[in-house]
Amino acid sequence: MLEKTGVPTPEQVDSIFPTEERLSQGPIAIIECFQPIPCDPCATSCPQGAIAPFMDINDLPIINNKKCNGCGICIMKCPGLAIIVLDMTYSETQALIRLPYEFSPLPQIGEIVLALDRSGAKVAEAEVIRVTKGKPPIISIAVDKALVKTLRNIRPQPSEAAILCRCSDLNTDDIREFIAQGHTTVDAIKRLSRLGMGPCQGRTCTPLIIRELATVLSKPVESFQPGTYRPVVKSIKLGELAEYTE
Amino acid sequence: MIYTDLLVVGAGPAGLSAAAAAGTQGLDVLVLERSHQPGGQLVKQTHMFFGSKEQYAAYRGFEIADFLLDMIKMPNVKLQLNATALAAYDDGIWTAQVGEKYIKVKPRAVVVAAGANERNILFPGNDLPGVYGAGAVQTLMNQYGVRPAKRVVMLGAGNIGLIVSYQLLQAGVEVAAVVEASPNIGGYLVHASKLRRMGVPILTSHTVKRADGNETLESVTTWAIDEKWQGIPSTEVIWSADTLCIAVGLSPLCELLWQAGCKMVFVPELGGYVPYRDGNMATSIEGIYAAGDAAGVEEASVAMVGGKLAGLSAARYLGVDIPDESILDCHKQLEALRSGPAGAKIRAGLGKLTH
Amino acid sequence: MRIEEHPILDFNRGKPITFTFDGQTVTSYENETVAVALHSAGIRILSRSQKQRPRGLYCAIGNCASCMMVVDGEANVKTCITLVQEGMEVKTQIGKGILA
Amino acid sequence: MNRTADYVIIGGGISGAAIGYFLLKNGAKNVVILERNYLTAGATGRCGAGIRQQWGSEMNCLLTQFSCNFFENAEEELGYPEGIEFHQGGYMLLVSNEDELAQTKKNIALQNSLGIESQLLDVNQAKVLTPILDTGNILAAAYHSKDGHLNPFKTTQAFADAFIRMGGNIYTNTAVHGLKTENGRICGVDTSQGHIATDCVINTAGGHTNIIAALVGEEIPIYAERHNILVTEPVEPILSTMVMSLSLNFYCQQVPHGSFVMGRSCTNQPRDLRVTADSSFPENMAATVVKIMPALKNIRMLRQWAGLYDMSPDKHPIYDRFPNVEGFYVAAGFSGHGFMLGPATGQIMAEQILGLEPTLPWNRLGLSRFETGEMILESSVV
Repeated sequence: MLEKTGVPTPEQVDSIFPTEERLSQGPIAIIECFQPIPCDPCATSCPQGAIAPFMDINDLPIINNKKCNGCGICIMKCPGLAIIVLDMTYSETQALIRLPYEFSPLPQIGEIVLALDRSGAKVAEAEVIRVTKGKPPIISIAVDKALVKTLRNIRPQPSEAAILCRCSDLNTDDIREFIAQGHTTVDAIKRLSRLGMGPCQGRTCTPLIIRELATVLSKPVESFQPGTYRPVVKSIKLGELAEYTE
Repeated sequence: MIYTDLLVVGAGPAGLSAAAAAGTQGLDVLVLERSHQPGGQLVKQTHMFFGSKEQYAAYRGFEIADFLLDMIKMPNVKLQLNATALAAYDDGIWTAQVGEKYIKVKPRAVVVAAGANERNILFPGNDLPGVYGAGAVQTLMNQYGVRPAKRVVMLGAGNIGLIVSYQLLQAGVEVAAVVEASPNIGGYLVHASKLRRMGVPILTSHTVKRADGNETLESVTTWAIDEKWQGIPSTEVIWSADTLCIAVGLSPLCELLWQAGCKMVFVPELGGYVPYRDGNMATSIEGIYAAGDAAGVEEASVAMVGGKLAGLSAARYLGVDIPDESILDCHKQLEALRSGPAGAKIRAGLGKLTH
Repeated sequence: MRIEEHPILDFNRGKPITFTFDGQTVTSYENETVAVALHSAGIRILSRSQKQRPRGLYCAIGNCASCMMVVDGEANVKTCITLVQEGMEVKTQIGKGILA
Repeated sequence: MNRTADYVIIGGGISGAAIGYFLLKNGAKNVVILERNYLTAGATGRCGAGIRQQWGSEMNCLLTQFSCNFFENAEEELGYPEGIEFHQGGYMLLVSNEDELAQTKKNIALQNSLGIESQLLDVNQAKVLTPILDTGNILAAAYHSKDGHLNPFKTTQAFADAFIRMGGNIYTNTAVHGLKTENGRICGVDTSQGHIATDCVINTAGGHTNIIAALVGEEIPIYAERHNILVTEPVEPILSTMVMSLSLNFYCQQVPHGSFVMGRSCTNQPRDLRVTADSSFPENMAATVVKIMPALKNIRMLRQWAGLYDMSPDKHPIYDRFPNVEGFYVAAGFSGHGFMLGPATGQIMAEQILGLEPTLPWNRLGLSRFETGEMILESSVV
């Protein structure tokens, strides 16, 4: 139960879900706010007056299904990120869910993300249809109609990129982009990406970048020179250098 | 400015052997070792060495380190610990950090025996805490007595991968599997058999597809690869493990040789870019010698003989009369150590060095 | 997670040393490196990269710069080659670190 | 590779890229840039990449003013959304003796008369803008808030990308082995990738300018001087201004990525085109900068390297045509500030080559000044 786990029960979700009939008429906000707390931005921000004015600031919101047009203003105003907008009329088989998402990087339109349930478990994959950059950003995903009661969050697909340069946090995607732009030597990539310029002095990344260049460009490994090995091989404090005497 | 006859960079098997050889000839030798403990990788080796008497066969690495340290105990050889060589300049000056002090050395000759660096490979999750180089795991358990993991997947069935897997078992760590991309086990087969007898599977033609975990490593996905080294879908196996040990080889640490302007050659069999050198370990720059893994990744026994040869060559370069027999004896030992089918790869690599 | 019994090796640990990691007390021994001591206490995340990825040990011999932490207020200390000292304050490094 | 070109630029640094861009922008066609290594491999990729409009000569003020205005809008003009990291955090020239103070006051008056709003700060004001400064070493500081530094790699790439987008061609790993002339006129370039027929060549090869010039028996009065530089590990920002001192002999900045980049002039540097690192530079540089900004004693040096200043007799650039070879131009002699002059160099050479109305007084920057003695004095170079 919610009090123990933070996850609302199916009954609780049912209790706030609009009727089939209302869902068939177009987008509508769904508010998963089950605990009276002193908070009212949803009611005060609704341009349609679809959320009944609170008598007490601890009131739970009640949506007037006729007035709500699913504009989504309340999604952005809810401090608890408790509101989504559901549009069952999106297509024959799919519904559109608009939900707040406060993590970087934001997904891109067309990206396939993992669709999660209220406990964060992966249930399905979903396509990102719209990304509205606001505070919070709002992501619209298209999902199977049968899952609309289950899905409540998204997460990016686990990365397929491998880290090439630990110091400057560059992965294979970053490097392949530089290669695609025509930078095809270790030195050329180094100067634009900072690969090899960090505190490891290029020790970790140099063999990796050479192999990556060889793989991507289908050339022998030995055709790539490492970047220039410059003094010093281990970093040293300026204070220690400054104290040097002959 | 410190003036010395011979500067030796690194107090591993090669560096110590070079220092002992040159020191015995009466030269002033300064050995710089970046660690607080001398011996290089020897101190982490708990297994008995192969080779023959001259290379301390049947002794364990950490014992050999002590023998070598005894051999440099002479007034004209100075071993400086916590001392990292920083740079080689074209005016013949070498700089180093000793503790928190910056020093400059003007040596008449140099032996670079800086060792090697562990390679990483590219797969998603390769930077997760719990993905360690095999050497790091050895450092933790054999040098410091810290159990590095509960359950390990080992990537690489060369000698390092096999030996470290066995050492992990000795330290009470479960080894889930040893995974090797090549079709055959690369290391000595006696090491492989030791592992198999303990029930550890060795999967050749397999590699790591990805590593996963929330914050630290929790699982490793391996898969089979085809003859073009491409992963074969639907052969994935997910291993629950808190550590993935990477033993895919070493890269010679030859930054100082690059800086010094030595001619470098790409020789995959020796670990990548290595200094060009003649049969007596002389690089293309006069007075600069290379030995041990920095000159090309080989076994510790070769490092000791190569180090001795570099030390003798440097002494000869500095005007000491070194009999030909001493040099020839080193050549003979090296030849023996690299002979046989197991040395074929190294011999092929060395062949590329000469032209 | 220290090895107490080993078939080949004897570990002669030095005198005990205590230091703190993000405020938590860690017991270690003389001549151990900070990264080793943390590992023996089950601490594997040493820093956050510039893009906030968790980072731990990789090479343990000062080559890879994966273990940089804030030690006694000083950022970018390679903890795999820094010996523990009594009362040392070790902190997780986040990103590039701040010049003290 | 092009077999013919209307214009061939030798040198893939900021100057070459900017000249290429401004030529195309002003209507030229079929322009080629040749670089023997990769873009920025020479002085551009080795420089401190600071920009200041605080100079002691009107000429340098005007040239850098043009460049600074260009850099402010460069990302848009060149279409480089990745950004050139133009950090206008201000540039502070420390004053540490009375002579320097007097010269600085004169310079500021000159700069102000040209619309450059530099000012003289007392030590307290300097400390506010540069909190890590130990003001015990200084009397005052000249300061201009619009000056700062850029990323030399990205800035050059921005020019190069725009140049390519406009139809230009860049050949890297392409060395020039020979220049062909016919009746005293340039007619082609021999490269490691083949011959290009052309009747206009622009030599902007930095320290190697005279090597290229010598291919047709020309020489201009510049020499290459090695200068050293070091970079530290990155840390969170603590230094917004770029700090420099002529008398204390250094410059230092923190780039947006967090690393400190610093340099100073060393005596007895080779003039033989070597760009190897100097063994005495680290301690001399560190001692200088730690004295002035003591907080930097705890930051670690990561790397040092060297690059070439192409020094001219009056420390001003040379923009001209070689006297004895028709169609052979030179942009060189930048004396350590070729990067910041880049946009001005591009504009001037385009005007000169295409016969456009001068927007900058480049007629005074020709080779003849060294014969007539009409050199321009500049005191402010580290």
